[in-house]
Amino acid sequence: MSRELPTAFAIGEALRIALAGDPDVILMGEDVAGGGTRPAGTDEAGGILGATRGLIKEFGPERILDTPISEMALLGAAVGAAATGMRPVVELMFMDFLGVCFDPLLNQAAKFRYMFGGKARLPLTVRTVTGAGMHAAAQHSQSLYWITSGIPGLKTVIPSNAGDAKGLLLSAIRCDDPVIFCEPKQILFLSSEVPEGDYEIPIGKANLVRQGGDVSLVGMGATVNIALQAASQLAQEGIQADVLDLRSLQPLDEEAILTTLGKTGRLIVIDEATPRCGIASDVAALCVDKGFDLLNAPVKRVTAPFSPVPFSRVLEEAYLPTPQKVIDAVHELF
Amino acid sequence: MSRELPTAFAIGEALRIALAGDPDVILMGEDVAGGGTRPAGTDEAGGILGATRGLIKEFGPERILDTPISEMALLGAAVGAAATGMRPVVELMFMDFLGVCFDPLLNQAAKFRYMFGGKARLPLTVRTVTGAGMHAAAQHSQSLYWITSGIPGLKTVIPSNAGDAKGLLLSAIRCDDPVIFCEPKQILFLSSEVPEGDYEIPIGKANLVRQGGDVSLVGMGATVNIALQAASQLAQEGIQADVLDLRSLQPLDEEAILTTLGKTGRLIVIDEATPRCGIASDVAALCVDKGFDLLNAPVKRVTAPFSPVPFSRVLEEAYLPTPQKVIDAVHELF
Amino acid sequence: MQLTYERVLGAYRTMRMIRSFEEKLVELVNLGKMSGFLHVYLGEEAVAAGVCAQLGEHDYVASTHRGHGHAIAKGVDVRGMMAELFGRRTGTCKGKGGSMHIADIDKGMLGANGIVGAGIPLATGAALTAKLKKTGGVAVAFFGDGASNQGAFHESLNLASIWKLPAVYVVENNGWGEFTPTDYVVPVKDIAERARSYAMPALIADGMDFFDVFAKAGEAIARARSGGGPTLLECKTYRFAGHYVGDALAYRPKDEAEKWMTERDPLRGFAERVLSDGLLNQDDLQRVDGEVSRHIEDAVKAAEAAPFPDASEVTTDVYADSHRRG
Amino acid sequence: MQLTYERVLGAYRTMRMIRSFEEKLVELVNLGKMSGFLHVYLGEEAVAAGVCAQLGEHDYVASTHRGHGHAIAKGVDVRGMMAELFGRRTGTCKGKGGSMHIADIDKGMLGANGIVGAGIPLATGAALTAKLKKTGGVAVAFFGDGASNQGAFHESLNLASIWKLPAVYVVENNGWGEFTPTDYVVPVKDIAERARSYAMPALIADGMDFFDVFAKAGEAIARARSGGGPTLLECKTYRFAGHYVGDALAYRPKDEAEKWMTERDPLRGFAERVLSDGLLNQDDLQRVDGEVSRHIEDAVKAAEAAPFPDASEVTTDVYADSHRRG
Ligand SMILES: Cc1ncc(C[n+]2csc(CCOP(=O)(O)OP(=O)(O)O)c2C)c(N)n1
Ligand SMILES: Cc1ncc(C[n+]2csc(CCOP(=O)(O)OP(=O)(O)O)c2C)c(N)n1
Ligand SMILES: [Mg+2]
Ligand SMILES: [Mg+2]
Repeated sequence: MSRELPTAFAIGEALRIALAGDPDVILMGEDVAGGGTRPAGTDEAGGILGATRGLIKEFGPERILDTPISEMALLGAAVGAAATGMRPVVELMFMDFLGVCFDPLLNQAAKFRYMFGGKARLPLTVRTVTGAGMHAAAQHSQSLYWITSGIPGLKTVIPSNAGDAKGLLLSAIRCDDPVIFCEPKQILFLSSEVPEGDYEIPIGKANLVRQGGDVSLVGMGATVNIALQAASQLAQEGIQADVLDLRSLQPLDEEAILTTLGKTGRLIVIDEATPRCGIASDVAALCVDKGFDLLNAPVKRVTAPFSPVPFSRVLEEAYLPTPQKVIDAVHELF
Repeated sequence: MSRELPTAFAIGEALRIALAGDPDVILMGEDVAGGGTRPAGTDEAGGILGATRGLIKEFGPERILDTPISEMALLGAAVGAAATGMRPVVELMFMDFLGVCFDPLLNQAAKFRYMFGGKARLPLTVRTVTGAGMHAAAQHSQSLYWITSGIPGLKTVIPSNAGDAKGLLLSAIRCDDPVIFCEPKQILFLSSEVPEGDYEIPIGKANLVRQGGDVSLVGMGATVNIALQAASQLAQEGIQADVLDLRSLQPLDEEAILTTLGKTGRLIVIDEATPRCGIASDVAALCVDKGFDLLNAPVKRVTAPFSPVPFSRVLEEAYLPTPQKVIDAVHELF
Repeated sequence: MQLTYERVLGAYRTMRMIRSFEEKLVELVNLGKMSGFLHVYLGEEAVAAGVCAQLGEHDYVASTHRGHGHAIAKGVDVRGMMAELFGRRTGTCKGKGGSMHIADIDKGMLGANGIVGAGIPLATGAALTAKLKKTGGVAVAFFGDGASNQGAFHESLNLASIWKLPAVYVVENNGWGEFTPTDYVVPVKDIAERARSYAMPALIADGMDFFDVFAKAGEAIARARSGGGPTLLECKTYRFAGHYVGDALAYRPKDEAEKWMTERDPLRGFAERVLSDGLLNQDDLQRVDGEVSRHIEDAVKAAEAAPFPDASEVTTDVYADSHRRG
Repeated sequence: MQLTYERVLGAYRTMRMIRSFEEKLVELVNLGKMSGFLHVYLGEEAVAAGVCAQLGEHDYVASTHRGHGHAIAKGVDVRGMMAELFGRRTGTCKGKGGSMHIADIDKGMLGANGIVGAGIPLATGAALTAKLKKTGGVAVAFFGDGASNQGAFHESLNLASIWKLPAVYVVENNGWGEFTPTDYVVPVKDIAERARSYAMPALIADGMDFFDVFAKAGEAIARARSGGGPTLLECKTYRFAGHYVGDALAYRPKDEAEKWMTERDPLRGFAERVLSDGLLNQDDLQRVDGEVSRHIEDAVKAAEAAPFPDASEVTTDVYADSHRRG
């Protein structure tokens, strides 16, 4: 029996399953229990966007922990707890807040295992909201997953729909490495099919969500829908597109990228992040290295411009990738 | 009359010229005045690596400011000072420490001008030591310039020798935008020619340091010397290499990259940083987009592996790019 | 600073402007005419008004996500702010900033800020400028009780103390940080106590009372101006509305809010006081109310009529790309 | 905890081991046989020894850039440490970590740390584990006076206080942070005062006196273990050597250092005390000195003879890539 849920609910469901199945799993973050870790019954909040609503009632204040607005201590303590036997899931409200708690990820979580000669396990998950689309402006709209993806020792995943969010989050929590789980604003309140029960989607594997043979559209998070919309329109002109959902940004599924490139010879990456030093460049660089012989055309990147995220609706629309921008890029290749 | 100086001295010289020429220029950082901003005469330190030694005597404790080990306040205050009329030059001892002071760069300095509709000027320079080569291990050896290069609103430069360090630093300090000035460990104590007096090297322009016609080697910071060494060896086999020193990582001199690619059709980027989401990927992505028709071979990236920086000398040697690794990559292209 | 008739009237105008401006915002959001992340300052007007009444042209303030009140009190043009919130090209930030980034550096307003605590080091830097350039200026950081748990608070107050900077740190203790009551996250009774860690003097003001804020801020600012260094000023206040516009407030005891709103409304308290002291009369107040209300209506009309930025502006204003020769 | 003969002897062995280990390191660096960024703990031995003498298997410590002393006191194998500093595969971290990253989580040592202040939240997290898993364990963060100006200090102590975590925060106030005297950057006399900001109890110990550290640490650790929450323990101590091995120490008054070294050497003080109290005799001390010195010599020989890691190991140990089914 299929059912549709908004992504935020699917995330809540994954958290519930992970908490029920493993006593070491705990949740930490601002207002994740509803504010002040108060007794069951006053959990109306559940994080600023409501993803953890209700969990305090089920799992109690020892496992669902409200924290002060002290992200450095929050992340640092989560790293310390993970290294000593817990399996913490941290809510970092918006990924932009990385600015105040970068060290525990950059220099601690990412490096413990290596620096300590393999003698550390860091089962830490950081859930964090990314991206633009809610007129939240420059400090609440960034897609900074390129930063965490670029740091050896971290893994970074990003779902494109509710069902994937559930399965990827379960994998992230159960992974013995630190995983950054991105929650794109544009999909958080979109509904899609979510299987019942416990299932995992492997980290490191991309998903071919549409089959075509003429051009490859590679997306991640919210841009997968954009790619799919572009693909439908392109189909009407007779251009059939493969659409690849990366799902995992680090590790990157190089094989899947090269496979679709091998079919089509033409590839476009669509990324909501800014263009420099991003996932889009990595995909393009992979194509021109290992995929050189497969290429029939330039690799195009449809990304945000190299600017902060603007507030005004009209500017934000101009800022984000759209199906039309993808279609225009495709036309350049034929 | 030509003279050679170690890069650290050239940096000191640039600072002295900038301070003498503009009363708004101030220096801030840990021990930059020698510890505790004490009266002239006790300036034996001058930062952990000595680059600012002697400046306190000349410019006094109002302009050379020792700070507590509070990088968040240091960077944040520098941003506030820059926005209100000063031209601060901050020493962030090692770039790895970005972890504790990322917000003032990511969300403040980089975005003020844009968020405020063009009504802010942020003449801030952050000098910071980057890279491996001193057995300083995972938390004191990172090349994190890919992070600052990827953030719209910041500029990032990296010299490859002492003379460039002086000219680039003078440009950085006089630039009305926030500039990250990287000081690669491997060149800090190498000497090279440094012109006398006041001169600037423009931000955003690469420098073709060697002319060849068969292959393009693109480097930055310490990898320029590696590229040059590789080029000499390749010349003995009859392969002539262009060597392009990027100098500026953001803005990136796309024209210079495409020009050398146009000459050779074959390009290799050499970067000391880790391979994901880096400058090397951006250069490769540029080649396969705007340079597609110029390409005769895959674009190869010679970078550090996707690992933290190891301590042991033997591992650190294996970690870093070397002339031999560049030569091997070139051989793959012919 | 003397509280002349003009100043008292000005203080009332400021508070009324903040109140009316934000009541209008709430209305506009509810009508679906405005969007974005909006945090209103309703109930806290006396803090911004009381502190900023002590400041002049060459003084700076750094603000928070809840920044409209500070901006208005520091003299930022209300029409520009309204246009900004409508995302128009005529806005204070050309529509690029929105509520959380309203700034006007020429007016000494260093910006609202979307990052909790981030304004604290910025004001510290502005105070450094004032000290080094000997402008006689002072810099004020406004921030919340929640922000006092950020590392930036600790580092900045320490730095300001050892450098004796002309800074005032105003913590607006409104009892809540988002959905969390302050007493869960701050284990000391008064945040003012935290000043001791930096050998810094502290003051506590009744943040619902313009006159008390004005007096205490005056003391702190005078100390800063005369080279006596920074002060931590705690203003005890209350957030009348939700954390953001749209917040259903289910987590907060209704009676707590009602008590504050009926007993401690800063505008009502101010009016009672000035009337009974004979500082202003009923006509004065009504005249201001009328002016403010027309001003806001005009601002809305002008904003709604103003053009949106052109899509091409998305990539402008990223860099100055200018250069100063040494 | 009772100071039995065994424990007193153990304490002396720990301090002597730290002293001899690091004197050897300085020698090796001067001979050009060892490299890297090395910070020695000489002079501060009583702090690590006094605190760790109160800890057991299930307790954790998080350390600093100056971490050899904490590692040795927490029972990390000295041969492994020596091999690590030589960059050998047999090192504690297989040669990947070096001085600033010596760690042995199984021994409760969460790592030296190259980032000032970074160990403080880590210990806070280890204390959270102890509390949630009810292990009866305690977590100790060691850090310097300089680190007490980091935001991580402020945020962590506050968090530990509101959660009543079994944590002890040991600030090693050695009068200097790199080349800067503490009194320039810390405007309060005692860093212990900063505990008030978190409603946390504080203690001050003479960090040159093992017995005082042992007693005060015992009080703090007992409080933590019994559910009484965290304590800030300030140990007044002194860094005998430079900030790093190779530091010419030109910035520091010579007489200041000489005074501490001649009057307050923690090993000499300890010896005098145990001899005069009859806790140990001269033979005991000499036996330990001899054992330690042989142990260090053996460790150096073994390290020098040990293989370097293979170049291929540069890319191993980045990820666990393992998975736990719920
Ligand atoms: C670093 C950071 N963490 C979290 C948030 C989300 N957030 C915005 S306002 C707020 C509450 C702030 O509380 P307080 O400082 O007391 O100010 P108030 O809202 O009460 O005025 C939070 C948690 C943020 N914007 N920045
Ligand atoms: C975040 C950060 N800033 C600066 C440094 C450079 N640094 C290493 S140790 C040190 C001094 C630390 O002083 P203190 O905390 O008093 O410890 P001590 O060295 O005296 O033991 C500094 C500035 C660093 N490693 N990390
Ligand atoms: Mg508050
Ligand atoms: Mg110290």
